[in-house]
Amino acid sequence: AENLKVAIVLPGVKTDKSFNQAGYEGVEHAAKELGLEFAYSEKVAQPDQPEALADYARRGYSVVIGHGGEFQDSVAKVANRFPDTKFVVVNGTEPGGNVAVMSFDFPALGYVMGYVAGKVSETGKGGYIGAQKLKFYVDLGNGYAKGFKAARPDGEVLTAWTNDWDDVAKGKEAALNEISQGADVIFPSMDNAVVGSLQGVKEKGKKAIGIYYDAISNWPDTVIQSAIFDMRGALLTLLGEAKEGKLEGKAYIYGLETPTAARIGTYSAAVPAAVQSEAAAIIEKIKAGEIDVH
Amino acid sequence: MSWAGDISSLVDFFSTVLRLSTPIVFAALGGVLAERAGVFNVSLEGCILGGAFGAATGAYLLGTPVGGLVFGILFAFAIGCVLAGLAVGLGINQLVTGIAINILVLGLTSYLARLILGADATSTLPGFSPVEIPLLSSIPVIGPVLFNQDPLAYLMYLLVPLAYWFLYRTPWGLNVRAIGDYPVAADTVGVSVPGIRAVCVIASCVLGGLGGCYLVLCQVFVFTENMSAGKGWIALAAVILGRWNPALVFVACIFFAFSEALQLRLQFNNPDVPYQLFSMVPFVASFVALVAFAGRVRPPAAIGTKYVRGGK
Amino acid sequence: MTAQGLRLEKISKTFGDFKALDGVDMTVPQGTVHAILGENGAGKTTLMNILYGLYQPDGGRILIDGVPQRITSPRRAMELGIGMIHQHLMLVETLTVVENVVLGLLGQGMRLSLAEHARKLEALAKSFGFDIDPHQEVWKLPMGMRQRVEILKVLYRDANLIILDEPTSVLAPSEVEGFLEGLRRLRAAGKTIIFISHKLDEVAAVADRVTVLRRGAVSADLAVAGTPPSEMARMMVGRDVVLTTLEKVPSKSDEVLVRIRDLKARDNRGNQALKGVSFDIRAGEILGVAGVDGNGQAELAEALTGLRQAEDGTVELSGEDVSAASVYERRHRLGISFVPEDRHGTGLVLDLPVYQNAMIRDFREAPFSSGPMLRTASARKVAEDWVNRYDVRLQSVEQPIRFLSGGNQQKLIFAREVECRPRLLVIMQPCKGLDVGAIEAVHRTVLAERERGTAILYISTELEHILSVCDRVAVMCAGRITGIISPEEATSERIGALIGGLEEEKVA
Amino acid sequence: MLRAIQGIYMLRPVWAVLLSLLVGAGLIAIAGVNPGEAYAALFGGAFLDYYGLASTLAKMSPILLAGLAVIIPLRVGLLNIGAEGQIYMGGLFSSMAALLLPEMSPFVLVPLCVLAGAVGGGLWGLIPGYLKAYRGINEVIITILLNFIAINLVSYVAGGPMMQEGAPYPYSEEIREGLWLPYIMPQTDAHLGVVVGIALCVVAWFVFRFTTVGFGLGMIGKNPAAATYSGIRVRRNLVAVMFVAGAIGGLAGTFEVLGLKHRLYHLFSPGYGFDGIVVAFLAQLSPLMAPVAAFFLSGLKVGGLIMQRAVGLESTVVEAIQGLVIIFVAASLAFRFDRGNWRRFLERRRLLDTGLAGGITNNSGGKS
Ligand SMILES: Nc1ncnc2c1ncn2[C@@H]1O[C@H](COP(=O)(O)OP(=O)(O)OP(=O)(O)O)[C@@H](O)[C@H]1O
Ligand SMILES: Nc1ncnc2c1ncn2[C@@H]1O[C@H](COP(=O)(O)OP(=O)(O)OP(=O)(O)O)[C@@H](O)[C@H]1O
Ligand SMILES: [Mg+2]
Ligand SMILES: [Mg+2]
Repeated sequence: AENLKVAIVLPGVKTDKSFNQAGYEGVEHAAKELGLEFAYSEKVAQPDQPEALADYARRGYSVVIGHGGEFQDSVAKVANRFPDTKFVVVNGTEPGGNVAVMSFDFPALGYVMGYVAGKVSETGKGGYIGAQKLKFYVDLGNGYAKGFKAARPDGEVLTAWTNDWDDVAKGKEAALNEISQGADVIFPSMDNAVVGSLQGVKEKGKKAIGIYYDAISNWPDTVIQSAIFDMRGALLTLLGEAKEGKLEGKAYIYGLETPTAARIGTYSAAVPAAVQSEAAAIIEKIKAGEIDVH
Repeated sequence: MSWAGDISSLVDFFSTVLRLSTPIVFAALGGVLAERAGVFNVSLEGCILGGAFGAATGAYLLGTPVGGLVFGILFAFAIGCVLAGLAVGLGINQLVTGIAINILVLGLTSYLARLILGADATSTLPGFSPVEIPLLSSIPVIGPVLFNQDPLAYLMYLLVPLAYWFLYRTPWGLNVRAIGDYPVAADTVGVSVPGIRAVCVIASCVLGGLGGCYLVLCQVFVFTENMSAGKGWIALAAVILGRWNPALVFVACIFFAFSEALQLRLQFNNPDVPYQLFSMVPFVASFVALVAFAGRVRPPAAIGTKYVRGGK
Repeated sequence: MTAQGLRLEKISKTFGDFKALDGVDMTVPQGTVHAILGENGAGKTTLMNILYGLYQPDGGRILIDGVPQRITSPRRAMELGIGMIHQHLMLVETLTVVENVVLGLLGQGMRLSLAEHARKLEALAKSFGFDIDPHQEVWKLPMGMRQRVEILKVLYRDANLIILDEPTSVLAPSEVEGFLEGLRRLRAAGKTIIFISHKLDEVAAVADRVTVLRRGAVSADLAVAGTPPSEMARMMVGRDVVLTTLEKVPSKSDEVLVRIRDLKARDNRGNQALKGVSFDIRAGEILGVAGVDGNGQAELAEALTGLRQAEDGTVELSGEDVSAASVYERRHRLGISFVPEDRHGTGLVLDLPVYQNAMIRDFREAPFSSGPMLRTASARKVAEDWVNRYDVRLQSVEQPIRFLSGGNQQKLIFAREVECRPRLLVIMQPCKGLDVGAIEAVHRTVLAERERGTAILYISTELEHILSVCDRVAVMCAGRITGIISPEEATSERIGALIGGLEEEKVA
Repeated sequence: MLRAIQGIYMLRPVWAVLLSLLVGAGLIAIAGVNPGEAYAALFGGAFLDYYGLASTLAKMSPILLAGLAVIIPLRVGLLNIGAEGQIYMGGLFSSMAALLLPEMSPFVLVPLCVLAGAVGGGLWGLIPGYLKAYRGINEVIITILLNFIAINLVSYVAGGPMMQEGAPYPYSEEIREGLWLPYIMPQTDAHLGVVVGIALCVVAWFVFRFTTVGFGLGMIGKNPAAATYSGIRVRRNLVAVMFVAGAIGGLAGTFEVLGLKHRLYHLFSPGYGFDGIVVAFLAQLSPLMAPVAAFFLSGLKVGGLIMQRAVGLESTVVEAIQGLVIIFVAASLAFRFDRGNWRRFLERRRLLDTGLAGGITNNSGGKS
C-alpha cells in the first residue's frame, strides 16, 4: 500500500521543551519507526486551526492530529467535510465517527508523583503549578494532591495558576512563592515556564517533579521523579494502529498499564528505596483498579 | 495577612517585587529616553527578547555571563540601529516600525536560537550570582532584599538616578527634552534633531536589551522563545504612568511588580477565587492609580512625529 | 566686494512650482543695521532662513567677510556667528525661560548651571529694559513676554550677525523703545544687524540702509536717511498706501447692542485674569481695547465668544443674557464673530485647503452644507468669491492654507467672520505681522462692518491702529479697565498713565 | 522620464515586497527549502487557491475591522492601542447574548447579538475616550491596560462561569447554528464579517469625505483648538468617536465568535488589535485603502501558514519574513515623491548634458 501520511497541528512552538515539543517529536519518532510521511505546523493560532486541519486533509494526509484540547471543536467541524480522513485530538474529550481522541491518565500519574512527593517532603507541604485550569491539568493537580495526602494524611498541596504557559519569570516566581509558603516538593506543569519553576526550586535547594520527559537528566539535584507522558510511545502505538487501518473513533487513553506511553521516570537519590518500592506497589494497585485516583 | 508577620517571608516577598520589576525598570528607562526625544519605542518588547537571546547566545558560546551581557547589549544595539534608521532616518511611522520589529525579532531570535542553541537549549547557562554588599546587606528586611543582589540589579539602582540626572541636570538632557517637545525650536539653535533622536533610540533599545539580559543571566539562565512575554508593553505603560520622569517611572514599575507579586501571593490565600481575576490585579491597580492620581498628563508634544526641517 | 560684512549674491529658492526668491542680491556692511521691507509673502523670511541654514538655496551664494560659505544647518550658522530671531516663536513651551535660553548653547560642558545662567540673563534683560522671571515656564507667559525671551535668547548667544525677523510684533510701545535703543548699542559695539519689520517708523528710527523685496526680487536698495516712510511703503506695495486716518462716518445708532457687567474669569493657570470688567458697545461702534499684552485681553475675548467659562458677571446681547450660551449658540444664533489672536493655533486649520478653512465657522449651514451633507462645490464657489472680493493672494483655493502668507491668511479669516453678517465682531491683534497694505485692507473691512451696524470690539497692542479706527478706547491693565476715552482726548501721557494702571475713570 | 519615475514610484509597495522577499529568501534557503517553491505556496495559497483565499477573507474580517477601529480615532487625534481589548469585549458580549438570551427568531436574535458585541466593544472604547476628554488621561496607557484586563476577563468567563461542562479547554457552550453568520464561500470558513467590514469602511470614508459630522471630526484631529473655536463640542465628540471605534473593534470580536469559532474561547484573538494598527498605517489612515491593506496583511499571514504546511518551513522563518515585509512596505510608503525635486534634478542633468556637449560647463547655480 502507499505510505500513510500524517500531519500534526501544534498550537505552540515545537521547541517549548514541553507539550508541543513532545507532540512534534512523537510524530517524528513514530513516522521514522513506522515509515510514514509526516508534516507539522507550529504556532497555529486558534482562528487558523480549522483551516490548518482542513488543509492537511485536502492535501491528502490520512491522519491529521490536532495537538491539544482546543482542537476538539475545530476537528468536530472539519471532520464531517473529510469523511475519509482520520482526525485525532490530543487531550480531546469527545470521540466519534472519524475522530479519535488521545490522552493520558493524568490523575493516575499525578497520584504516584504526589505519593512520592509526600514521602520526600519534610515540611508536609507540596506545591503544584499550572498555567491555566484546563481539565487535564486540573486532573493532574488533583491526582497529585490526593497522592500527597495518601502519603501524608496531614499534608497539604498548594496550587498556583500562573495564567501563562511560557513566562519563565512568572514560573519561577510561582515556585518561589510556594516555597516561601513552606512547600518543598514542587510539581510544575506548564510549557516553557516549567524551566523557570525548576530554576527557582534549584536555587532554594528544594525538590521538584518533572513532567513529560525524564527531567532528572537536566536537573539532577532538583528533580526527584518525573511524570513521563511519553508522546513518542503513545503516538507510536496510535499511529501503528492507524497504519494497520484499525484507528477508530474512540478514546485512546494511555495510563500506567501502557508504560511505553505513560510511566514514571528515574528516581533521584533523595528518594529512599523504601519509598520507591511503596510507589511501585501503588502503581500496581492503580493498574488493578484498587485505588481511585480521581 | 499571615505572611506579613514573618520577616523572612517579607524579605521573600520584596525580593520577588524587585526581581519582577528589574527587567521592566530597564525597559521603561529606555522608554523614557526614547519618548522624551519624541520617538515612541514600541519595539521595547523586541529589545527585551533580543537582549535575552543575545545574552543566552553569548553566555553559551563564550561560557561566561559577561560574554552574555556583551552579546545581549550588541544584539539590542543592532535592533536600536534598525529602529533608529527606519523611524528616525527614514521617518517611517514609529508604531508600525516598532510592531514590525517585534514580529521580526520574535521570528529571528527563535530561528537563530534553534540554529545556535539547538539541543542544548534546556541546559542551564552561566549567569551572574548575587553579590552581597557588606554592612548594607545586614540591615533588617531592606538589606537582604536590596543589597544581596546580582550585578545587573545594582546597575539598575545606578541607572535610575543617572537617567534623572542626565535628563534634568545636563545640557544633553535639556536637548533631549526640547527635541521631544518642539524639535523645530531645538533645530534652530543648532541641536541636531535626527542625531540626538537616533542616539536616544539606540540607547533606549540597549536599555531594553539589558532587561532581557537580566531575565537570562540573573533570573532563569535559559533562553526560551518569546520569553519577553509582554513586558515591553508593561514598560510602555509604566513610562506613561510615571509621567516620563525616570524617578516616577521607577516607582510605577515597582508599583506594578508589587501588585503582580501581591496577586501571586493572594492566590494562595484564596484558592477558590479564579486565578484570572488575580491576573487582572496589576492592571486594574495601575488603572485605578492612573485615574486617581494622574491629572492631565501631557506627553512630549512631538512624540510619534517625524521631524522635517523647513515648511512653515 | 566688501571685505567685512555679509554679501548675498543671486540667491534663489523654489517651493514646488513657486519661485519664492529670484536672484536676490544684498550687501550688509559690518556694524550697520540693515532693514528688509516687503509685503507679506515677499520672501523675507525665506531669505533669512537660507542665511541661517534652515533652507538650502537653489542657486546663488553667501559670502561672509568676503569668504563664500555653505550654511548647511543652523549649527553651522551659529559657528559662523549668525544668530536669528524667528518670526514664529521658537520656544519650547514646557521648558523655563532660562532653559530655553541655554538650549543648544555651546561650551556648557556636562553640567547645566541654570542658576548662573539665570543671573547673567537677568542682567542682560535689564540692560534692554525687559523684565522677566528666568525660572518661569514659557507656556505660562503671555505672548509679549515670550517675544522678549526669544530676543534675549539670541542676544545671549553673543552673535556677530543678528537676524531679527519681526521681533517687535507684540511688544508694547515702551518696550519697543528700549529694544531699539538696545539695537543701537549693539551696532555701536560693531555687530551687524538685519532687521525685518512692517513698522516703518521702527525702520526709520534705527536702520542705516533698507532693501525692499517684491515677489522674491529686490525692488529697491537705498539709504534710510532721507527716505520718507510713505516712500518706503510705496516701494513695498507698488502703490500709495493710506498710512494714518481713514475717513469715518459718525456712528448712526444709539442702540446699546452689547452690555457687559462685572465680567470675571481665570486664565489657564487659574489666576484671576479678569477682575470685573464692564462696558457697553453700541451698534455700529468700534470699541478699542488697548494695553500691554497679557493684561486680560485674551481672556476677555474668549469669555465673550464662549471659549472660556466666565466665573461671574453678565454678557448681554440686545438685552438677552447670553452668559450661559455655548460656543455654537453664540456663533450661530447670536451672531458673534471672532478673529482670534493666534491665527495659526485657533483661527485656521493649516493642513486644510483654503476653501475648507473658509467654511470652518459655518460648515453646518447653507451654503456650505445641506442637512448632514457637505456641499463642496458651493463651498469652493463661495471661497473663490471671497478670495476675489477680499483680495486674498493665492494660487488656488485647493492649496493648504499653510502656504499662504500671514496677511492673506488674515484676510481670509476676516472674510469668513464678516461674511456671516455678525452682530458682534470681536477682533484681536488683527494686524500682527501684516504689511502696511494688508493692514489697510483689514481696517477697511473693519470700517465697512461698522458701517453695517455691527458692534465691534477691537483688541490690540498697536495704539496707533486703535486710535485710527476706533470710536472709543478702553485701556486694560491687570484685568481691569482703567479708563474709557475718545481717540481725540487720547494724548500719549494719558494713555501711558492708563496702561500703567494709574488712572481710574468712570465707566462709560 | 518624469512619468516613468512617477510610475515606478506609484508601484513602490510592490518593489518593497519584492525586496523584502529577496532578503527572506536567504532565510528560507538557510533553512534548506527552495525559496521559489515556498513563495509560490505563500502567494498561490493565500490569493489564488479557493480555500486559501477563503482563509484570507476569514482572517481579513477581524484585521480589517480592527484597522478601522484604529483609523477612525486616529483621524480625530486619538491613538487606540486598545482594539485588542475591544475585540475581546465584543466577543464576550455577543456570545453572552447568543447563549443567554431566550430563544427567538434568528432575524431578531442575530442583530441583537451583533448589537451586544458592538456595545461591549463600544463601552470598552468609551472608557479611554471619557478619561481622555474629561480627565485628560493619556489614552495610550488606558487602552494598553484595558487590553490586559479584557483578555483576563474573557479567560475568566470562558474558563469559569460560561465554560462548557467537562470541556478540555476553556470555552463556552456552542452557539446554536441558527445564529451563525452566513458563509460567503461554500465549504469554507469565509463568513460575512469581511463584507460588513468593507461596508463599514465605505461608510467611514463617506462620512469623513462628504458629511458635516466627518468634517468636524477631521477638524478635531487636525486642530482641536480651531474645532472648539468653530463651535464643535470637542469632548463629547472624542467620547463618541471612541465609542464608535470600540464598537467596530467589538464587531471584529463578535464576528470571530458568531462567524468562525461559534463559541467563546479564551485567548481567541492572537493580536488582531495590533494587526489593526499596522493596517491603519499601511492604509495611511484612509478607510478606502484599509481593505487593501487588510487583505494584503491577512494574505501574508495565511500564506505564511500555507507555506509552513506546503514546504515544511518552521514558523520562525515565516515570522521573520512577515516582519521584513511589513518594515519594507512601511518604508516604501514613507518615501515621498516630490515632483518639484525630481524635475529640478532632471533639469540640472539636462543643463549639465547640454553644457558638456557644448564643451563648457557653466552651471549658473554655482553651488559650491
Ligand atoms: N515651505 C514652504 N513651502 C511652500 N511655500 C512656501 C514655504 N515657505 C514659504 N513659502 C512661500 O514663499 C513665499 C515667501 O514666504 P516668506 O515667509 O518668506 O514671506 P515673508 O516675506 O517673510 O512674509 P511675511 O511678511 O508674511 O512674513 C510665500 O508666498 C510663502 O507662501
Ligand atoms: N472653564 C472650565 N474650567 C474648568 N473645567 C471646565 C471648564 N469648562 C468645562 N470644564 C469641565 O469640562 C467638562 C466638559 O464640559 P462641557 O459640559 O462643556 O462638555 P462638552 O460640552 O461635552 O465639551 P465641549 O464644551 O468641550 O465641547 C466638564 O466636566 C467641566 O468640569
Ligand atoms: Mg516672514
Ligand atoms: Mg460645552
